[in-house]
Amino acid sequence: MGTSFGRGGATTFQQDLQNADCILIEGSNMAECHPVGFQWVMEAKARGATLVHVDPRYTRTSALADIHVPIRVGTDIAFLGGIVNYVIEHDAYFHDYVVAFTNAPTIVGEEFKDTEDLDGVFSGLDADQRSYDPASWQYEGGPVQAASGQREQEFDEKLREREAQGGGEKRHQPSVAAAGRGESHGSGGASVPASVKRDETLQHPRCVFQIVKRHFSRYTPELVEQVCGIPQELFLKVCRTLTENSGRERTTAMAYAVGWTQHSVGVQYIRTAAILQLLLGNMGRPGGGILALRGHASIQGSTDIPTLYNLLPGYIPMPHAHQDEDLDMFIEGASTEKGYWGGMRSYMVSLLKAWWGPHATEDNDFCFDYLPRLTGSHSTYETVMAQLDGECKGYFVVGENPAVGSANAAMQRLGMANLDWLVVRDFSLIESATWWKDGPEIETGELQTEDIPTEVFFFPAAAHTEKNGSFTNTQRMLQWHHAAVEPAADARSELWFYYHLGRIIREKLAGSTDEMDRPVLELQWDYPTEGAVAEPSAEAVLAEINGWDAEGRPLASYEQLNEDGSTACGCWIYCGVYTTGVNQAARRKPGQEQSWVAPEWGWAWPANRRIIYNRASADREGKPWSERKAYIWWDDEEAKWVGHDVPDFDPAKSPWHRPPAGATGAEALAGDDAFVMQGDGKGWLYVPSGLTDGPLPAHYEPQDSPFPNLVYPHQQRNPVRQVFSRRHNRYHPGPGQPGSEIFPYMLTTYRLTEHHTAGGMSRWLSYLSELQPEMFCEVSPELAAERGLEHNGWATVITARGVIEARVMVTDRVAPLEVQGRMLHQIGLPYHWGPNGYAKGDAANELANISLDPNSHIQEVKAMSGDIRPGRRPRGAARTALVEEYIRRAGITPETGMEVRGGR
Amino acid sequence: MNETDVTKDGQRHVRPGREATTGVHTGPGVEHVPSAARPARGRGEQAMVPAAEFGSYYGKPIINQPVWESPDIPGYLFLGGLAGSSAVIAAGAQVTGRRGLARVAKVGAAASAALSTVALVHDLGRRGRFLNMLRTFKPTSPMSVGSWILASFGPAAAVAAGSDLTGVAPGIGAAATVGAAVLGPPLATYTAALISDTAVPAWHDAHRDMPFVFAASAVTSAAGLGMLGAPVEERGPVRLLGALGGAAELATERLMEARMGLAREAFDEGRAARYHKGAQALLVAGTLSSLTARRSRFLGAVAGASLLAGSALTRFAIFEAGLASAKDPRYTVVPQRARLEARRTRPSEGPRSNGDHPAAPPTGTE
Amino acid sequence: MNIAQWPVRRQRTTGDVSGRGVAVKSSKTERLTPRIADADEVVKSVCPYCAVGCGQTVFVRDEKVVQIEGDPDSPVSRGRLCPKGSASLQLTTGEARRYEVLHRRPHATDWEVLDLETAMDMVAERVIKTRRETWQWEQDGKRVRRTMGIASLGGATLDNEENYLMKKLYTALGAIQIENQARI
Amino acid sequence: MVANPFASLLEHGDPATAAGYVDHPPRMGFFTDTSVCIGCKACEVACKEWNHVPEGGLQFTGMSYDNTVGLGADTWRHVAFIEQRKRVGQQVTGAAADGAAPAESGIRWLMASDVCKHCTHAACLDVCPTGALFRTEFGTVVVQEDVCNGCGYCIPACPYGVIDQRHGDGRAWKCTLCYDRLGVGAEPACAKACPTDSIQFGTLEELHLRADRRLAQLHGAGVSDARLYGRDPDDGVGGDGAFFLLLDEPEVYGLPPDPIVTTRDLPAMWRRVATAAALVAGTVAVSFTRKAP
Repeated sequence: MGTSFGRGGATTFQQDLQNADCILIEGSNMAECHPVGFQWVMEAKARGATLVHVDPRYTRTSALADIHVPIRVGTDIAFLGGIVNYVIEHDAYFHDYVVAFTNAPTIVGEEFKDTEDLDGVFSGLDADQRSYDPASWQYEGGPVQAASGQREQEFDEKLREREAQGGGEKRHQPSVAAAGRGESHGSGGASVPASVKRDETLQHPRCVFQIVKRHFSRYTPELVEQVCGIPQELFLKVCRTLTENSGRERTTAMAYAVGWTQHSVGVQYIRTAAILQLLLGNMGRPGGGILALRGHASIQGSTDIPTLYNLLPGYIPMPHAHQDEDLDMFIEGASTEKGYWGGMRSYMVSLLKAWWGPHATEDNDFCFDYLPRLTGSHSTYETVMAQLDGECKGYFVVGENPAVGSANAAMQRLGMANLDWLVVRDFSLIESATWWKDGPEIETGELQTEDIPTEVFFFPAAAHTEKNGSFTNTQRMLQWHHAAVEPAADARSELWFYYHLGRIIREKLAGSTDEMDRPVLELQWDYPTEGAVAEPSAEAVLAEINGWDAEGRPLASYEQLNEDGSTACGCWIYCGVYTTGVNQAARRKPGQEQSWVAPEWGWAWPANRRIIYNRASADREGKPWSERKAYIWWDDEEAKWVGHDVPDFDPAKSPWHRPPAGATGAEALAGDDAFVMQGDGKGWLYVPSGLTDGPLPAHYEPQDSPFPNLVYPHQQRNPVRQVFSRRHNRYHPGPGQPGSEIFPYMLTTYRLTEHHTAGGMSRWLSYLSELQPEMFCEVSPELAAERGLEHNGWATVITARGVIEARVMVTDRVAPLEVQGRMLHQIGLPYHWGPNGYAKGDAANELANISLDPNSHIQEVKAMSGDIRPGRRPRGAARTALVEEYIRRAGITPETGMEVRGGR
Repeated sequence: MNETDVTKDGQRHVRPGREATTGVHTGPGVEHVPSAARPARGRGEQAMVPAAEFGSYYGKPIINQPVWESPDIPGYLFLGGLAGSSAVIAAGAQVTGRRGLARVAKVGAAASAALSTVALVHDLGRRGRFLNMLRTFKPTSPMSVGSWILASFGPAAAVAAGSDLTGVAPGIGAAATVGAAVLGPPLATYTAALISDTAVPAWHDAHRDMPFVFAASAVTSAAGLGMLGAPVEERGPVRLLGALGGAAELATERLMEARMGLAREAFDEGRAARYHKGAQALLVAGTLSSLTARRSRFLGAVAGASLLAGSALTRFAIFEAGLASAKDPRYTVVPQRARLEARRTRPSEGPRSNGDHPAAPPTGTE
Repeated sequence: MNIAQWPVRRQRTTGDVSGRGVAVKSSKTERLTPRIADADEVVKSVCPYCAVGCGQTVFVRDEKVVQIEGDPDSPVSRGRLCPKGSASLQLTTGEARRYEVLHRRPHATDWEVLDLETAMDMVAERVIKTRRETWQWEQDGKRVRRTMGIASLGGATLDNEENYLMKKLYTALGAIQIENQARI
Repeated sequence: MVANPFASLLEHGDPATAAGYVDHPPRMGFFTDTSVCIGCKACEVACKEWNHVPEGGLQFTGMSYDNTVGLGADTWRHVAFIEQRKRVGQQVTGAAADGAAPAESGIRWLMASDVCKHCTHAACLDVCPTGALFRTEFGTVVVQEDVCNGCGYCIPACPYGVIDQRHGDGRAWKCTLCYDRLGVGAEPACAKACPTDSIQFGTLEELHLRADRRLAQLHGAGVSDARLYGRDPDDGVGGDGAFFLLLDEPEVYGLPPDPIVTTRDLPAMWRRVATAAALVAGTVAVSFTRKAP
């Protein structure tokens, strides 16, 4: 979403779903995973909206849908691409909107070669490095500029060569390596030339529109049927429903969740939806947009203020060793000429001031050098590899349960078994805390407790009722929760733990003159504490996040941030949450006393906007596209933008405004540049920079798939996906390869309403456990007949990574699909269970491989092949032996599934 | 299309979500796949999440299982009948000067009343709160009415027996004997209302005949006790009563079965069937032998024991049939569905119009 | 027992002849007060499970949380909660929660209970030691100023303020392998 | 002079008035519209949290997503899940087991939250010998845990299988319609939690109007399966205080199709009990006046 629109967050808010004429839920099981949010879907349905649910299984969401489309797991790009093709072929796109607000008219450089030209890959592929060089994807005209975020290159040969040849080019022709750019665009577009060539007739053969049209032309209904297993008639019905409910008078909203992200091409799933929503003219408008449904109370917050390796607060990229030797170089690479990323220096300097206070001065680059640098991807899965390799020795696990909840759970545990020390903070003794005494590896004999050197600390955590703080929900809204009681005994908040850990470390290091300790000793770490347990004040932390000026007055908006060090701000996109010294996140004006937008409940970033890009709700002249879809409009008399929400636009900039030559940053935005974070002010159908795996989405098969890629017969998988072939993480043979028949079925993992993720907050509760007491798998009657599975009996599910057992639920809700002329059976696996807790069961993640989306480093657990057989799994060493037998039978080697190019 | 407009002035035409239509799959034309169309799958053995079969939710019972336990409650039904009828016999024997029979009947009445109270209290979930039975007087609750009867009868029977055995206060003893005799018949028969006044098909659907079965059974048992314990020369009335009671019990029970509809099949299941067969055999034997046991002490005792056991087994059979009929939703659903269908064809007759509604036709299984 | 309160008697003195209403109400029933009515404090909160962000109202009595239910004022949730949100009381006050610090020594077969202060000190020592041992000023000739020896996982269930302190401290310590559920 | 205690067994009208309340609040109830239920079970959990109902045991039943099976002492709200094959002429992806051409069949998944019906004529309340069960001023039916002695009579009396005895406790338990909350004007926990307003709480009168409107609306939309259950004050229990909109026959959801309050037949039973008692007395008397055969 960041790359398409400029910010990596849901573009709308849940309540606004009530205004949609049609809602497409795909890659999400909203009724089950977000039941209370689903009330807004029901509101829309009550008023006549059509609900379409695309899902491999018939779920509780499907039960309420008007159209349920069963789809083969891992083929959503083909499905959505088919709709894109339909929309263009039938001239069903919203022409005026597309011309005004998207980059459809923009001309792309001649060097770009599409998958159509290169047999399934884009230009710039470096097969040896498993990466693309995006230089050839750029717009025509102007120097080609590095995408912001592409600063995590490996020290690869190519680059060294280039440097040897006179390295001045390095920032302009970067090699691309594994990086987390998807997120670094969380709130900001990538940079492009300030002025671009456009053809508003959309006829130029190299304009984005024509490229998109050509790219998706092969995604025909026939192909969709073959690839996705969706009958043409049903597919066309969905196409008609969406197009009839989009355009000037109507809007369609889309909702997705991890059903889209957890794939080796996950970011491109969302890209396809973004393209579709831009073509249909649904962005920035009431009843439209794309709603990312997130599964944790503050998962949006934890990317905004990231506990992520590649980001600093507010989507500022972490500096990279190679590029960012000083602040100037960093800013040069990370900011854009046009749009709000032009203010990067003031955001960064203010952050450094918040962290190192008076120590951060103009003279020392505001302590920029105190920041550690990246040298590649350091995502959680690379960390596991580093643990296994003995590089990473200490590990904090806070409120998470990787021994159950992360892909390839065995690798997670083996990594932890190789640590010096491990700290686990949780409510109860989750699997990640006790694997050393009762984990599956102890049972199989692979590990012996006495042999495990890891020192383990378990700290009891405080609950949300025992601490003050804010969560950022799925619609970017911060809501404050107040402490009701103090935590009992040794239970403490993370705020307490980290504050006091930092305090103790600083005390221990006090007096050190070692340069490595300076960032710690000079860190601003003097939060007031309160109460008997000396809990740091969360509101003081929020005030720092919001920021203050030189006099210590709270800031109101990130537009007040300065480059000269006179302002401090811990997270620029959250600037304004503590304006006037009032905790805006704690605002609770009752919803019934406000419009449906409820602007006075909590606080949403950026600047309390609830629908972002809302400038696009009005036409070029600033009038609502339709009387029934009015949201923000230009008021001639008042000479400003007005409406139901905070305009996501300079409120005084008229629709006809044209920037003066040489303007930069926000000043360079024209009156119709609705996507204010983007380097060209437009929504991106085509992404010239910012993505690692291509400027357009292309269907590739999942890492483990029994089917050949019919869309690109000579390119089976995403060529730049991240793969790690190691012991315990072997991949399955591709279609047609010997041994692929050993894993004939597709597995997909998911959640149930009754549990929460890896179960740490649900499996220990009797009230939730009794509702779904055991691990089960869902199979069709046909598969049950084929494999002799008995309803209510036991089944054993096997991949090259592991084997689990589950109770069998034989149900029509999992329908076999006809794919490429054969019947495909899909097996549903909820992933909540583990061996501890009150409700126990095997963890589905024992089966998952680690293969990642190259942009987001998210694992592919929504689609993988596997086998199933009746009965319980073997115990003890026989469990490992069974997996080994499958590996042998399938002829799996370390090279299996590692191909970059090629079909099958 | 969404009927809500977002105008410059705000939202227009807002409608609450509870008015949402359901999924498209809720229109007409549900195909109830008969289980035969699926791979072999008998009751209790499900090959998949079963397609909802007509008439039940996964074969689960509609009503909850009675928590009353055997032998407490069937024992109570039996002992109450025995006590009540014995008290009447005691009075008859006293009046007609049959002192031996009177003593046996009095002691029997008092002992069974005491035992039945023990059984009743034992079955309580909170035994310490048995006195709460006298917290109210509720004619709508046969158990409340019964509690009051038992609470009056028990002391009367005890005083009668005590006086008889000790010879103390013969006047009070006589009065107590009369009192117990007055309370005896209701004690013997109210238990029919007790179990019929439930939603258990085999009990409720027999409510018209159950009091007579219980009455007969009570007489049978008391007569049986009399025959077992009284001197040979005083046995005349109880022999007659035994024969009458036994025959009546057989007859009324047969009549009850014939009129109770589908629930009768519950008498053919499991324990109920065994008890039922045993009861009938013992009652036939007891009836016949009491007719012939004019002099033989042994034959009289056999007759008496047979009648006692037969009467007890009748109660146990009825009790078990009730449990069986509660367990299978068929007994609840099929007659009710038939009743609905009947009403649909005769719409003028509401369900409340017939106090003694005709039993549903024995439609058998679907 | 007051005979006037005997329901049999009240069946005659009240209108409830059949003993199915007024007459049989116990004094305890008469005094019934819901614990939401006599709470000492009512605190506004947010559900800790998924990211819908449902409003919660927390009722406190005698410094204990006695009830958690939906906040009807919330424009997002309108007072409603899913089963998980509805189980928040059991989550926060249930028996499954642990309240003591546990420590497993290297190669040990079981936990030992540790006091919080000692444990904090031990963790701080481990951080300092590992940081020193694994410190990198440079990699391949480029300044990195970091440690690859310390990693962290978690954050999506935590508060923004907590994530902020984590990121700030870790970054100052030079740890970069800081991740959360957003990727999982 | 004592009024006829049976009068209220059959009569129409307000049950609270019949139970001796004067100036009482209007009758309150639930309307559970199963057509908007998403089967989330928030009602089950919210009920347990509020009422401190114990867990009912861990049991994987295979009954779709229903693992609590039915109403009982430890389950006062119960969500039923019914999977049905259904012709919809739209999904053509399902395939027959024998590999024949894909069948034109789809499925539908019914979900419905069941609860105590708070009958107008409540058998449990009628038969309770201790007065533990009583009619509240809101017209609901509630067990008083300080009175119940666990006689178990209410359990087989209930035609819906709602009330049950709790193991290890001995007393009978069921939905109270959150009697305590009603006292302070709060709505019951389940209705408050329900994300989609499938469970609606209010005065019975208003709920009836709402339900009738809803039924007409669904019928108008072609959902001909929709029907109200427990809405009719002329049915065998005098109408329910908690009634439902269903999309199939009641028995499919585990509900009796035509429940009748058992005490409706109690006057007839008493008459026959009396007759039978007289027969006992008479027969014994006769036997003492005649010579034995």
